Amino acid sequence: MISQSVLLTIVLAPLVACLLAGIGGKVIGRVGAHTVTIAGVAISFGLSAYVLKLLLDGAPVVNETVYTWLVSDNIRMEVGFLIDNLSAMMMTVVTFVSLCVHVYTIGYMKDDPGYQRFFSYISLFTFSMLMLVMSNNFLQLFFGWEAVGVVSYLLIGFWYTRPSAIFANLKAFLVNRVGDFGFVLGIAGIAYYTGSIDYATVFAARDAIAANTMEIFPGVEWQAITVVCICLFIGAMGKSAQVPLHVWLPDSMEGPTPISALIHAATMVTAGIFMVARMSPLFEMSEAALSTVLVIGATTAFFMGLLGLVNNDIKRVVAYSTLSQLGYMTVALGVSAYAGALFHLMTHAFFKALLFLAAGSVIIGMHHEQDMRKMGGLKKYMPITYWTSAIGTLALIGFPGTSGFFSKDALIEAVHAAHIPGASYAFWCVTLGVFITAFYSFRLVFMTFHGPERFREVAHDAHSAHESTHVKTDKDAGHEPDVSHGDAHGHHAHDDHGHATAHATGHDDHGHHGPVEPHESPWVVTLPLILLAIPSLFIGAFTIGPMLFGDYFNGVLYVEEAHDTLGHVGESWHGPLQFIVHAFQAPTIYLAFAGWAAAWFLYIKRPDLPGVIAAKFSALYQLFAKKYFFDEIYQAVFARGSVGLGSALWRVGDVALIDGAAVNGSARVVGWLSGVMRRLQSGYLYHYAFAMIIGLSVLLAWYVLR
Amino acid sequence: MSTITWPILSVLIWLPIAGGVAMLALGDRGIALGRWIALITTAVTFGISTLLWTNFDTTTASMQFVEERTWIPLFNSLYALGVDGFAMPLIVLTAFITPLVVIAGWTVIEKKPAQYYAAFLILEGLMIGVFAALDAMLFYVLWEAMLIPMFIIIGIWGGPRRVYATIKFFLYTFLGSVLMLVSLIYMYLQTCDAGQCSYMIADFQRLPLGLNEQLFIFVAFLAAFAVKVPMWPVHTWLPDAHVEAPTGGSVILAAIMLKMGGYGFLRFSLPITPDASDTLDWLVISLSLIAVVYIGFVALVQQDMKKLIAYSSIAHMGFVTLGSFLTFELMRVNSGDMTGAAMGIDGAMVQMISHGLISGAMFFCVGVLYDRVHSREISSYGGVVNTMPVFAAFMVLFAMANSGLPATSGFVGEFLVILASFRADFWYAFLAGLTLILGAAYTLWLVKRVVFGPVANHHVAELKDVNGRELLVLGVLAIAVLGLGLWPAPLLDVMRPTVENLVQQITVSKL
Amino acid sequence: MISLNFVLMLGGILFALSVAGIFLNRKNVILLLMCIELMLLAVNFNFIAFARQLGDLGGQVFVFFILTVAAAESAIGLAILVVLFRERKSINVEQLDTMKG
Amino acid sequence: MQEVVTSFGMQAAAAEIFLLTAICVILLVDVFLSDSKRWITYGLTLLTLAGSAFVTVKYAVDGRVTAFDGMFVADPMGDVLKLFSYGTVAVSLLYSHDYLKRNGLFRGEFFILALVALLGVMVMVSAGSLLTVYLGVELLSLSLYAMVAFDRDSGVAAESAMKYFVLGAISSGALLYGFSILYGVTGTLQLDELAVGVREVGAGNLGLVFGLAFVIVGIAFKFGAVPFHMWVPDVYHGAPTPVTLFIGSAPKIASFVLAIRVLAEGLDAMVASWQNMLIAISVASMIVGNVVAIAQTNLKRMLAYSTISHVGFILLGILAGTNDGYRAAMFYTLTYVIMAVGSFGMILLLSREGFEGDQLEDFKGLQRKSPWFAAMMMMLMFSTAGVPPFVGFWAKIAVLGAVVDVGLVWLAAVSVLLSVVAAFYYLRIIKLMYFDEPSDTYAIQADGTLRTVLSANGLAVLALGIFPSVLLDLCARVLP
Repeated sequence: MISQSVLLTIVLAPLVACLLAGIGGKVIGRVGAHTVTIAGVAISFGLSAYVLKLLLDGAPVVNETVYTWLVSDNIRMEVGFLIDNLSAMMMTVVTFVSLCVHVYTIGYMKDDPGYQRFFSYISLFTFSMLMLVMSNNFLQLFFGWEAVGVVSYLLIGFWYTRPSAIFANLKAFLVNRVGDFGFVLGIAGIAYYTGSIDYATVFAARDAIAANTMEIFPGVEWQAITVVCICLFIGAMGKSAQVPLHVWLPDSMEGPTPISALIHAATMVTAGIFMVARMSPLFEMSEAALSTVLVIGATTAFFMGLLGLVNNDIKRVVAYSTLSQLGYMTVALGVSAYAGALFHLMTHAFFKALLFLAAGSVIIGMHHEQDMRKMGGLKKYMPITYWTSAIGTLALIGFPGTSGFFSKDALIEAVHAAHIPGASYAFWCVTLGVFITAFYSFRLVFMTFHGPERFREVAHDAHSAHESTHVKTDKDAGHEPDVSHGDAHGHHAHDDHGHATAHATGHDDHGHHGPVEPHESPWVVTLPLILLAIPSLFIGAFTIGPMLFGDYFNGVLYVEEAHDTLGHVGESWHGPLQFIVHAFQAPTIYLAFAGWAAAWFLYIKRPDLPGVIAAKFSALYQLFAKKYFFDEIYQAVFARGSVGLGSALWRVGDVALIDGAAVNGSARVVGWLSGVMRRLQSGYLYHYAFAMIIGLSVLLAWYVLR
Repeated sequence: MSTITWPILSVLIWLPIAGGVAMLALGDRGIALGRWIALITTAVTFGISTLLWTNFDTTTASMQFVEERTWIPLFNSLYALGVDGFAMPLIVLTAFITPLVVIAGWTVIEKKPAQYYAAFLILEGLMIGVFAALDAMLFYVLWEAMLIPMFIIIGIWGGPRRVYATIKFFLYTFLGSVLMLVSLIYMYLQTCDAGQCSYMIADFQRLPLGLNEQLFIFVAFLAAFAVKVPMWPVHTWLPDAHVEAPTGGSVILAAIMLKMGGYGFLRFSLPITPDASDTLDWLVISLSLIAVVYIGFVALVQQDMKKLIAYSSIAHMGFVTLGSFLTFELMRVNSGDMTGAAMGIDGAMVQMISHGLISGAMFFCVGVLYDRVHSREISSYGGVVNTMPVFAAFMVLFAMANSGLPATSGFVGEFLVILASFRADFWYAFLAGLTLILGAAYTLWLVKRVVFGPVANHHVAELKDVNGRELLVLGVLAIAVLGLGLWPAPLLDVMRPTVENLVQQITVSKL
Repeated sequence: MISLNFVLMLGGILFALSVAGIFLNRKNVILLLMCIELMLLAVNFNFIAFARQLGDLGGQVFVFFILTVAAAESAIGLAILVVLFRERKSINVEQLDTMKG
Repeated sequence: MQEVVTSFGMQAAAAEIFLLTAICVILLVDVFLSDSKRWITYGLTLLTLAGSAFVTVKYAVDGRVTAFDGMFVADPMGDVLKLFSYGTVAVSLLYSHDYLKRNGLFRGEFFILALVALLGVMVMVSAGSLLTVYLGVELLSLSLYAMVAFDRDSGVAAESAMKYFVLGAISSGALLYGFSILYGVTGTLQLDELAVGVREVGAGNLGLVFGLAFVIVGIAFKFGAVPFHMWVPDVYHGAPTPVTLFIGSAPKIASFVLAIRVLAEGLDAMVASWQNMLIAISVASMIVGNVVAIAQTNLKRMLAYSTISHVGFILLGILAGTNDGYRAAMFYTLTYVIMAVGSFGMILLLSREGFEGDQLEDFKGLQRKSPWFAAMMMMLMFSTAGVPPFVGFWAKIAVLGAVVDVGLVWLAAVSVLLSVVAAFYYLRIIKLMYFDEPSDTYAIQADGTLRTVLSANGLAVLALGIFPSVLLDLCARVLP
């Protein structure tokens, strides 16, 4: 039996910690700050694990209300918890990764003046994320949804003196708001058709939605369920950075690396996946919606992966791989393999967090250098980092046996088995995606850890380069949003809290003179890496059975018979080992190895080739380097467009027409009139008399001659 | 049932006015004492107003704490006060905001402080009276009288273009109201024909009126209330008034005066002329949606912080009018299923209260900066967070609230209205929902340019963080904003019977 | 035998004449005073005629009053004229235009 | 009944008789006074006013009583209006005292003329026949002509006096002409018999309508309504401020009562005709008055135009042709008189040696010099603009109610919209007083009486605004 007090503790512990560290930060100091926050998140991790255990031991699903938020028009809006296997799994993953990141941060942010603030933020994030996953209704879901968005906004802009950072966080928030816009409409639709925003009630009444059609454009009847689901999915697209709402994620790398790991890889960005899975009973009702999901996911998976090939910023490469992996999950959702999506979500959470933290460790070791062209041969300087990130990479490319292998392979199988519109396109995308993934992953590994130690010769201009960057940024801290400069820095945006501190503590002296000497990171950094490496390797093998083909998600996820792709895959399920063996009959695994080999050939054997190729296909290279020109187009259309529209409306509508013509105009007319009329008061007696006579004769004429 | 036997509403009205007169008598020489008089008076007023809430009977839609005295026998006009679920929260809001205004002006106002406080105290009394009046003539008298102190406040303590702004404000609102006066008189005479001459609003609501009469009356009311709200296209007085007004003035203007428009719609337009509202709701709704979208874009390009917030106020008030007038569309679309009507009105009311808190807070924030740098231009700031971290925290919080973040009060009203409008028409919800994007865009872009970034200039570099007084004001508001956002249920419960009664009333045709 | 209408017409004509005189004359203020007298005379004609017609004394009494008042009126008028002349050294109507607008 | 009335005759006119005697006495006394003793005349004048008030109250009637064969009528409305006239005359004399002394106008004739004018007002108030009406009109007008020209050293005064005189003569000519026609058609001068006569010959009678047009001209002129308003700005502007003040107060009551006696009592049967005529006139007055006032720079002149617009409003009440309407018009007249007296009093308050204080600029920054009187002026201005909670607002409500009641909603709408235009130029004065800096540093140098009375005047505007019933019920009682 799971008591509400336990659940409340899970949620509130991080919140309390956040408040302590945030408001009392000055008082409790740095040590105090990280102590309380780590304690807080540790408590919730422990309890989450405990809750998960209880559930596995057969404790009943919890679905209860904490308090009533409001009642309007007989629609009751509450704050409450729905604790089933899904939310329990999410809680555990979130709190675990969060815990690791907390520990890691101690080392990563040790010189930063915003130390307490940072811890307060990440605890706040943990709280919000928990609220999101534990919710039993759409309102609270939306609350968590927005709250994580705000925390991400605050954290991307953590180094608020950096124009690129505060630009990136505004961009991230606005793009997310576009998604939320759709999400709110979806919720409104659900409230309309079911008269409730409580999961249980809504799912029970989903036939009521399916029965309805709505006419959005005159003459076009649409299935209400499709409209609602697509609206909801738009929200997911924003949060989980699906094309075309993906543009904010790469820029979000402006934030400190722990954040990239926690929020922009492991947890927050997967909220969309989680939400769609939660809504599986609704999505199942509309094939159109599922196809949309599928196609968008596939596109993201493949085309965002491509961008990873040409990027040289270590964090951005990982970011693009995150995008592509999110695409994989979305594809799984599209083919109704919700369990597969969640399974991949979980494994991805571990190994992607691992990769990010490893990247962060490299960045520390390189004294805040992020450009992979200036790295190489780090293997012997930072072994732990090397091996852990190697594990992460293997998991990412789906090396047989690693967690990533199980999740991704099962997923691809499921796509293979799907028949809904767009399935074949999706299949090609995900399959080729495997090659891409392997290629850029190992490109990263090779460029960073193997090969010549390029950092020796470039140490100086590296720093001069990024000095100039900062001069530039200070210069054009523009008054209008300007993507171009936002990502201009993106390419050499140094994850450089040294600079945040430069004003304050004057630290950041090391690494500014002479060739840098890479060094392994302290234990607080490496410990989380190891902690994350373990699940990255093994968790897949243990959990795939129950999660994908077992009954773990029974009663949580709902799949129509027609769409039951996983079931189809499950027919050939005889345990992990057979699964591995079976995998060797599929092309995917060979594609993965091919990618690995290609990376090795191009970046170890013949390091001169990439440049040649880039020059040969320069057009294509430009397309990738500029990320399909999404930013430029959005910049031109939406940013400039709305500003232009705004000033047009203002100057023409308000200033010129309403104020100028109507308001002041009428005043002017009256003034002019009085100027004219006062001239009638000529001062001449005979005019006055004449006026009287006129008046008299008018009265007479009017009444006598009528 | 209310246990209060003494005339609490009269006290609420006359206590501040008496305080104001006392301050005038005291003059600037005794200002040290005077400030405390002002603070204590307003604080006590707030204290008393909370009694309204605690003793409020949430089971009935009828007027409570009613007082009636003969006032002008010849016009059968009574000094009649009373509150229902609409008036009471607004009165409490008024009494809550005014002490904060007093505190905010504590040391800032050097020029004629006594008259400054007096103006605000008298204004408070009049505003409470407007919400409490049950007699249309009394309502109108207070409604107009209110303009005088605000006219003085903007005119004396305002910015460089204060004269233009304040005269524009006065004439705009005056022009709006006079037609309402005529229609009030007209209805009075109708009651006489019906047998019992009366200016009581309740009698007006019972009055049987033909469609043409209703249309005439509705348009007259629309003129008065639309200017006050303000609705596009009669909104242009607001940015000027806000920009020129002193901080306190802007706060009162945004927090309470605008609400009177919305209150007027709920108290007069809808119940008195249901059929005209039914006929013309398309007008109000489209104007509201224009306000949300058009004004949203306009706010985006403002270079003056106060102007930007003023425009955002207009956009947010669009939700009030939208929510209030959804009922009829719902009746038409959902073939008599009235679900959503009450929700829309709920949303409108919550939006009013919450906007009162948030816009007030935003103006306080601008005031804090203005007192230090004496500029409202966004361009003269940047990187304020470096020198004023605490202030920055509040500013960001209120900015988030202003862009409708869940768990802040700003979300509740907009959410309810969007939910309700979806029932009426997908596109209403769509356009209204755009505020999620636009609101965030203009508010957070403001924050980006003012709060974040590197220190922009030496003014910003020399900034001192908020002092205890400002901290108190902002803190109290922050608590209110979060509290209402996290648990709006009590407010909704207070209003429910009144709202349901209103929906009841307006769905019954008078023809 | 002169009928009532003739007299009324005469009165009307006199009245019209006087009025015309007032706003046609742009030279001398004295003329204005004369026109005013003429106007009162026109009224007197009316009253007399009506009184005669109705055989009622009221009208004739009224005429006496009018005559008296007319005297007082012209007295005051002349007095003002004197003051005006003292100030302006002119009684030209066209120059009475310092106040206008 | 008949002999009761005749025996009562003297008493009905007691106040008038007392005033007349007093005037003669003062005239005599004044002759023997040296300029230094002139204050005696002043005192006597005030005493006379008090005395006549006493007499009026003592012989107050509670019903319509006629005397002198119906030539003279005493009724409650008359008594109230008379008392009010005493009051305003007294107040205006109190206001004027300083100014007159300063500008060498502190002479007996002034007070005599004022009293005679007052007598004229009273005669009009109690007029029971066209003849009495005419006598009242002339008594008032003639003394006003003289008062306007009273400052012998002022060219503008003489000029305005001449204009006033000529135009006034024309108007009384027209009035008389109208009277003669009415007399000819109905065969009576008695107002009550006139009413009967009109009914006999029928309201549509061409002759009657013809005469009515002339009568309307006369009345409109006395009011100063468009297009018979031309004298108002020049006279208000040119006359010495005390005279302007005087013209602005009691004579308005006279014009009101003139309209009531002749139109409402004598020609009530012809309401249809004169209603339409008055509608045209009142709309024109409101438009011209409000619009042209905006362009003025001289306060006296501006107030003149605002008077014209207010006349428009008073006419609204009268043209309603209902008892409510007359009551409203009476209420409006009385409140207007209070406000006008106050406003001109402010000018007198500002004026000093060689400084008229009648320019708008002279009010700049008054709030700095004297917050108290600035507040008084503000209340007066808001009241005149018809903004609650000041009495001017209730006056507007009353007339609007009357107009709407007879179904002229459009007229009400037009008038309120024009009152918005009016608000602008009143606000401008407040703007000058409160938002601008003073252009000079002279302190206000008025004596205690002026200050006290003016303060009382200002506060009355507020008090009556909050408790309008005091005055409203009075009007209701005398005009049931």
